[in-house]
Amino acid sequence: MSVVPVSYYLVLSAILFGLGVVAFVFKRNIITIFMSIELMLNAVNLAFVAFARAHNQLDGLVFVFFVIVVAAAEAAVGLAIVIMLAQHRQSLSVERVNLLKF
Amino acid sequence: MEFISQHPVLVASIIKIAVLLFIVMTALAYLTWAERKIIAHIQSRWGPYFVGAHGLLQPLADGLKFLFKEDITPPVTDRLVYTLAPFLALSLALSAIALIPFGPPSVPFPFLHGQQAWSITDINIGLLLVFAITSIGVYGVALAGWSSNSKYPLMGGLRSSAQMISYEVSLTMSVVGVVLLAGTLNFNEIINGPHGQSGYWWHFIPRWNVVPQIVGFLCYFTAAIAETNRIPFDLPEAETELVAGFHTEYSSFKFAMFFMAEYANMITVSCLATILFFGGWLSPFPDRWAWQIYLPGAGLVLLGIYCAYDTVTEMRGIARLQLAVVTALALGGGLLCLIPAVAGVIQGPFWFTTKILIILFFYIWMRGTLPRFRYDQLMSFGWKLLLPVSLANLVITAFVMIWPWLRHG
Amino acid sequence: MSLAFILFFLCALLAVGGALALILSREPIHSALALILVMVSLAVLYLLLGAPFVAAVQVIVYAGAIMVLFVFVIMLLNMGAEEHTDFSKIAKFAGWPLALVLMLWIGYWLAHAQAGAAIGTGAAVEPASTPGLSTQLFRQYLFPFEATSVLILIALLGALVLARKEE
Amino acid sequence: MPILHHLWIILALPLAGAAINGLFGKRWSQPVVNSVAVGSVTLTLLAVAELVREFSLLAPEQLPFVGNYFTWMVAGPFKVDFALQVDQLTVVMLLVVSFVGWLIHIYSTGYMAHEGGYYRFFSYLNLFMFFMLTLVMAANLIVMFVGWEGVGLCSYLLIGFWFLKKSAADAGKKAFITTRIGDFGFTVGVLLVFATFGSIDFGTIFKSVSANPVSEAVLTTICILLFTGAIGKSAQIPLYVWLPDAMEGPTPVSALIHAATMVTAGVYMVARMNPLFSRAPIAMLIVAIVGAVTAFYSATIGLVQTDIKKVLAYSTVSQLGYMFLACGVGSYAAGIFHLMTHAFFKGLLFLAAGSVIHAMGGEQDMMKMGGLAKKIPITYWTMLIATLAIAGIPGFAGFFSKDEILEAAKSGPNANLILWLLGVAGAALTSFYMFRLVFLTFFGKPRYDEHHVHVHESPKNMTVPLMILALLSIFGGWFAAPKLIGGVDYFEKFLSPVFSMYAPPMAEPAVVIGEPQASAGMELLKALTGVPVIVAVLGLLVAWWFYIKNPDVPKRLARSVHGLYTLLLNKYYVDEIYAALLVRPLLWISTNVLWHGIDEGVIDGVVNGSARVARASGNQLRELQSGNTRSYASWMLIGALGFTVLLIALFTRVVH
Repeated sequence: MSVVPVSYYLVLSAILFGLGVVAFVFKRNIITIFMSIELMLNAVNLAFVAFARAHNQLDGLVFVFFVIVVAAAEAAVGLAIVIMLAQHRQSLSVERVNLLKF
Repeated sequence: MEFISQHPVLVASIIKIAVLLFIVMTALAYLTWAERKIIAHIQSRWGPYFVGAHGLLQPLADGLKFLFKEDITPPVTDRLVYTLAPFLALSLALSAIALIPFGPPSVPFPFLHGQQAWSITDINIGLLLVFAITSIGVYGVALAGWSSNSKYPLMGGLRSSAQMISYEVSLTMSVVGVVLLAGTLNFNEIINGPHGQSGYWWHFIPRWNVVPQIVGFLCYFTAAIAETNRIPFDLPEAETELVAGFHTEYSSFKFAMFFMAEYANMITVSCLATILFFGGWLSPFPDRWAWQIYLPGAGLVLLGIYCAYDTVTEMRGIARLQLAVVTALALGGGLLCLIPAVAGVIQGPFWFTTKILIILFFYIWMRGTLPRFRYDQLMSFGWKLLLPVSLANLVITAFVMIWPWLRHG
Repeated sequence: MSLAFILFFLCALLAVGGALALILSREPIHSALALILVMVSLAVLYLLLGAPFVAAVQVIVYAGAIMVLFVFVIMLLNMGAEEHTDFSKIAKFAGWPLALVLMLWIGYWLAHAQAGAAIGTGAAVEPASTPGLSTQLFRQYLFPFEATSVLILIALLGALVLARKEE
Repeated sequence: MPILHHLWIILALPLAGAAINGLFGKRWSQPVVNSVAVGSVTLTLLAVAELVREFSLLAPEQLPFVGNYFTWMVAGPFKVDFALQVDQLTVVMLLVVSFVGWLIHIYSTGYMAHEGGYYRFFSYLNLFMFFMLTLVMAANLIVMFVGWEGVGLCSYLLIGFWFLKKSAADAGKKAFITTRIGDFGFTVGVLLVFATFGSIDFGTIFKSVSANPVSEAVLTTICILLFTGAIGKSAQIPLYVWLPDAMEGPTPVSALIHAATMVTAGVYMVARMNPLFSRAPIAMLIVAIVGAVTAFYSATIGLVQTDIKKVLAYSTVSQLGYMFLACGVGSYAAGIFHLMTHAFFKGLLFLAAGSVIHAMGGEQDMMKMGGLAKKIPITYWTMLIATLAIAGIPGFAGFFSKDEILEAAKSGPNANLILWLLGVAGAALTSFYMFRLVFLTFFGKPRYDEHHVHVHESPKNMTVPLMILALLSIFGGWFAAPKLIGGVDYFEKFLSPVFSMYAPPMAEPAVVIGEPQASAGMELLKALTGVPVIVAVLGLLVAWWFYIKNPDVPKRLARSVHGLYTLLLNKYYVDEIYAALLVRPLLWISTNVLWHGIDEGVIDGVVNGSARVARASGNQLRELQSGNTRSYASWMLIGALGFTVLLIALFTRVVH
């Protein structure tokens, strides 16, 4: 059975990444924004795996692990921050969190 | 026809899935029956009795009842998620079972060469995949709790998701010890591989992983109970505090799905326990005891004889007829299994099922015996006792394994 | 049209659909579900790419742990649907086109780079062996591995400090 | 444990003492501080003794014994090892430094007993020991330079020990800066050495210089530069001005650093670099001239000083001049010999002076003393011995060494009668002003108010060192005694390997003078041999005549030659000249140009300007800070886009 060319995967990962960016720009809910970051990371992972397959090397896969770990750390801290935020101002909209301005 | 010959994997898998699904569903149904019976006897009651002989038709009745009840969906719920949740729960619970090998891979699939009879797939990271699936299982509960949009379910959902995440960690950790011993993630190899569990110590103690990994097993079993939200860790549906926990709002068949999912999970973890710690489909007896291949048949025949006796002495009317059918089935099956060829094929699944049944019995026994934890106790137990112990077990195992290498290079 | 292609396109469709759903749904939990969908389909794609271990890890860690955390937090806060404010003009007007440009750009170039380095049509996809992977991870990448472990530890502490109640 | 293979211990001990006292001494009582400081130095002394024992067992071909500990720095070909070496010269210096240092430590425990910052003082003192020992044991110029600068630092710290007193602080600064001038020359010299020989390691340098001759011009330059350093460190003309002021420091410091050890570092260095100097006759001549002139010149200043320590200071300068004279005329051994004896008697003189000051309750002006002989006999006798020694009265240490120097100047390898004359004159003056000091201090009527000042003999821990040093001032020179009766000079013999190993091949006398004149010259010279002794005695007598017999002569004399008197009294106005020529212009430049011009104008201007720019731009840019995360996200997106474009642009160039 024939194999899907790697470029397909790469294009897919690009599309996902772009969608992640879109989400990152357009979502107002902090948690969703986090999710969009995760989406981007996933897209990158896909690219990693695809390249690993393409070059028949395992390094790509190893990097996927690292990305996942980083994502986990980011999620842990980020969500803790989100909780603090929600406790202090009863909203999750990033546009309502704009103290940090001129 | 030629499509079949083209895609043997596909066809064989589909057939096996269908069969397995049927069997598991039935098993689930009768597991509920067994539970009610056993609990009843523990509490010196009769349990289900009137629907069919010994209440044997009770599960069927329940199923029908669930089907025909009105399916209430509270207006304030999040429709999509509300409907999605039970499907998620059940489908995941069932699909985990699909990875379990019920018998030795050596047994071929009839008239489709190159296919195994007793396992749907034989992938080399089966264990990991099972964990993957069970880890998603949380969503069923959590989403159900959230989407019901009412406080008890939310509480239950929160609790159970927290509990599941917490105990999943120690569940995985407790198993890693076995993986270290086996050096693989493939079920069949864990059972029967080069570092598998075949063979005996002193020619009579089977080389099961329980012996070296007893701590791991205890951790695993405890975590598994918590993972399946069973007593004594069944806080998500603690009636006294949360009505029925995450599935308070559910009714009719959606509720049934949760119910089945829970039992399916029980079966899954029991299967895992069997494979990882009790030598899976291996027989506990030394191979030199040739007669052991007749045990399944003999067992069934004995069951049949008992049923026959019961039929003539106890039963009246329709029930006698039903039990007679059971008797006929048991005797017939038993005699069939006494044919050596069949017996040889049937060995693996027989032992596997037996072990699973024993473990399940323990489950139910516990439910009949133990009280329920308090929530904070649960959490602190999981994080402060179970996890460290399983980690320690893991570390010790690792050290023991590399000890020779440490000693001389 | 072989099974592999069917599977690929199916999963790709699911992934993209999930991503879109993530963007379009206003209910955070729906977004979360959509993201889970994306992740699972990506996991299948990993299997297809002959990286079963990564697939499993993807499901276990991402879908099974991180996203559970998200769902958990969403449930915990239960803040309801997000409100549609448009304070940021630039995001409103410049966002879509830029994102699209970026998407196309990267996609084009990744594919192009593939064309440049002619690879990716190796015959049978033999799965990457788990032992090989672990050897790579614990030999060649030992230090990064340790570094990440420290990172995760620090993140853990940070989360604890942040989320604990002021007494 | 063969200490020969652990030379670093000798350095580690005083350093440890310094560290301990410096870090913890503040809270400790004086006895503890004493035990640490004196203990460490005592151990050092013992270590040195052991070292000498082992050294005596070494075979000649093993010398100099080099211990290489670690590579300190490497920059291309420039490689510096932390290496220490031991040869005869080092041994002598080690003995002198450690022994005199030890005595002075003990002395200080008495002298400083009533001072504040006790622990600080001893920490500095130990530190000084460390650096001095580093200096003398160094096996290459850089390590030597470390010791060199280190002792400079300690001298600065100790001169300014009473840093609350402005004069002390200024004196410290003066010493530091003045020596810096010399050190600059020294540094350049070191660099030139490296440029020339490709190494700063003594052994390598000497071998290569003796193996393949270098152009004399280069050698001369090197030597002169190095000698500049010596001038600064050993207070020779024209950089001697710091030493008299350095007397602001506590007297033990003056004794140890500014008489016995540090100031002799220059002499040691010249002697150490003898293979280079010996090949640079012009440099040698300069050294000799500077030495001789300094010897005479500062002796003249010493004539009229009334501050007891100032007198000693100028005599120190002059004695150092003698040592350089010795080196200059190629008799390094004599120089080192005088260095050693000088360390004894000058150290003793200072300590005794300290004891006098102590007795007088801090009074330093000799005009306010007198008649102390009875009251403080030990101090008196020891000081008298030291004076006899420095005056070169036969039988005392100073006699032998100074005599050798003058002998060498008169009839050495490159003798020079003018220098010899200067030396002799200096000797006469020396004996005069030293006895003047003694007479003014210990004889005649008390010129101080008996009711306020109750003179008292110093405690044991001060007098015992005095006595020990007194003995050394007598017998310390007797190594050379046999020479007088045609025997060998053991000291010279001991040191000879150092100075002969790489010595240039002896050129036969440049001009062979006709026999008769030669013989006549020889006769004359022989006749002149006794002259130093005579003039010394003369000086003694004149002093006696002036200050005992009829004390009003000096005043009349001063009045009659008033101009000269004031000139001498004001030290030839050298300080004022320096101030006018160097200090004020420098001050003006640094104030108006560097400070107001460059610092305030340029640098502050740049800083403030950048700050202003930042603020202005910030005022404009902060509009971007909408505080809206999505806007930031969009900006990030734009940036990312830009970067991808950039990256891919580069990347494709790589691929295709």
